Amino acid sequence: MVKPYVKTQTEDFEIGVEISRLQTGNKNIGAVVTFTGLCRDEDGSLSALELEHYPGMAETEIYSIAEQAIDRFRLDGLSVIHRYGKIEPGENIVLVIAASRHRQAAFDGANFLMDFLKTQAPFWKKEYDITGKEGNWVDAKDRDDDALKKWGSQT
Amino acid sequence: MVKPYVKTQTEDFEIGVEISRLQTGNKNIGAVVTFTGLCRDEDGSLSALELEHYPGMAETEIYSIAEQAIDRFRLDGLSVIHRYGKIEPGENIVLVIAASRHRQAAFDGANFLMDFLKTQAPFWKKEYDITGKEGNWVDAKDRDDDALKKWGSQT
Amino acid sequence: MKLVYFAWLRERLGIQEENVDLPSDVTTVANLFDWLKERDELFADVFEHEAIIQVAINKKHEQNRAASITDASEIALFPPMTGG
Amino acid sequence: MKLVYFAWLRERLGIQEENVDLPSDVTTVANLFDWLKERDELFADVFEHEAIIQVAINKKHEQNRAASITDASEIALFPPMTGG
Repeated sequence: MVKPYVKTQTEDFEIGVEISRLQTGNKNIGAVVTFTGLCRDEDGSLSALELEHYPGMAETEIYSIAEQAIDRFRLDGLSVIHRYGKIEPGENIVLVIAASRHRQAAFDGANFLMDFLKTQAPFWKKEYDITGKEGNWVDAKDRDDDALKKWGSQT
Repeated sequence: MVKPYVKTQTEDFEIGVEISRLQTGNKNIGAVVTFTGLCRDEDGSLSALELEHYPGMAETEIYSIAEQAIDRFRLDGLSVIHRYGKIEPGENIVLVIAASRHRQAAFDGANFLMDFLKTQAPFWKKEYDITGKEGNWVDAKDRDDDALKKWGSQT
Repeated sequence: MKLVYFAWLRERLGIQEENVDLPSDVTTVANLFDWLKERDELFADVFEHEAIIQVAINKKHEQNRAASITDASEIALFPPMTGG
Repeated sequence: MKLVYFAWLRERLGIQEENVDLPSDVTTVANLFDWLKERDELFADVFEHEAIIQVAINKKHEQNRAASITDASEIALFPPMTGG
């Protein structure tokens, strides 16, 4: 079974480079799905998010979710890059890439991973408003818990 | 409502460039999902696919499916690039990018578009085997018709 | 009227496109299939399993075999599409 | 044993991490919460709604409040995670 590629970092990522890394040496991949999560400006009210994470636990938890996704959807490749630190509107926060022979597995693998990252990856987001003032910590959303239900009771 | 970006072309595309095109000027996009369909080597038995298309109809049909996806999933951006001509294993065939505030809409938009492209976009694929000899036209798959059912009776 | 063929229809007929004058009683897609099958043995053969053959009228997919073709300037005939 | 705090717990306590000697009868996650709340007014306040506070033992998420902490070298306390 293929191994996931997992990184947490402050720098941005390049999707093209990351797709190439995943594809190299496998000409039997028929479908690649990427998910990029970005910082929104909340209609102009937000100047930045500060992402705090728990080093060590973050990588381990993501790796474990990624292994489950590979196994469950028979993926031929899976990469996850999660940034931390200060991130401005329009900038990337997270990248998930799922590769498979067939399209539905690639879609499901990336979707599954994102749903679990939302509630299982130890990251927290603090908002800075448009004046640059520190604001609230972003609350966990009930709909993120609900989103997990579509994957059954696993994990 | 945002307009889709649709192209048919022989050249390859660059995903990073295409994502930038979609994002420019909108800092309230929170999720970008890309789907890339690639030519598989079918475990080493295939040397190329030749994609034939119906110029004019191809662009119009894709545009119409894309408009439906934007409307149905409230997307903030949608791009579709479909290549034609001879394509070798490992090369890209099609790219779909869906952008939205929230992740599920972006996933659903890209997924919907791919399901409809499979059976509604006038492209046909001829296989060339590993010796370079012309082979069969790829048959439509029942599972592609089935995939449409998850979107209801629309279209 | 212009008829256009794709994929294995194009290959088996040996024609990419052609201009035809249809008799005045050929007014629907179903009529067109009947007329095509009566042209010669090759056409009869290629259109034998007409149910799977798809039709576009003026570059728009038409699945109703009773649809009128009297306003058509271009009709395309092709196997099930396999895009994506 | 090392205790680590994240996000608003870290901010409100004014502590990122600390080393503590737990009494020998503090053997479960539930015991730990009781002990934390009795330390002082600030801790009592921050851990008042303990049900929403999440726990990781040796960097592994632990949702069972009856779980043993006797083999733990590092326990993290944090609000619900908001990754992705």
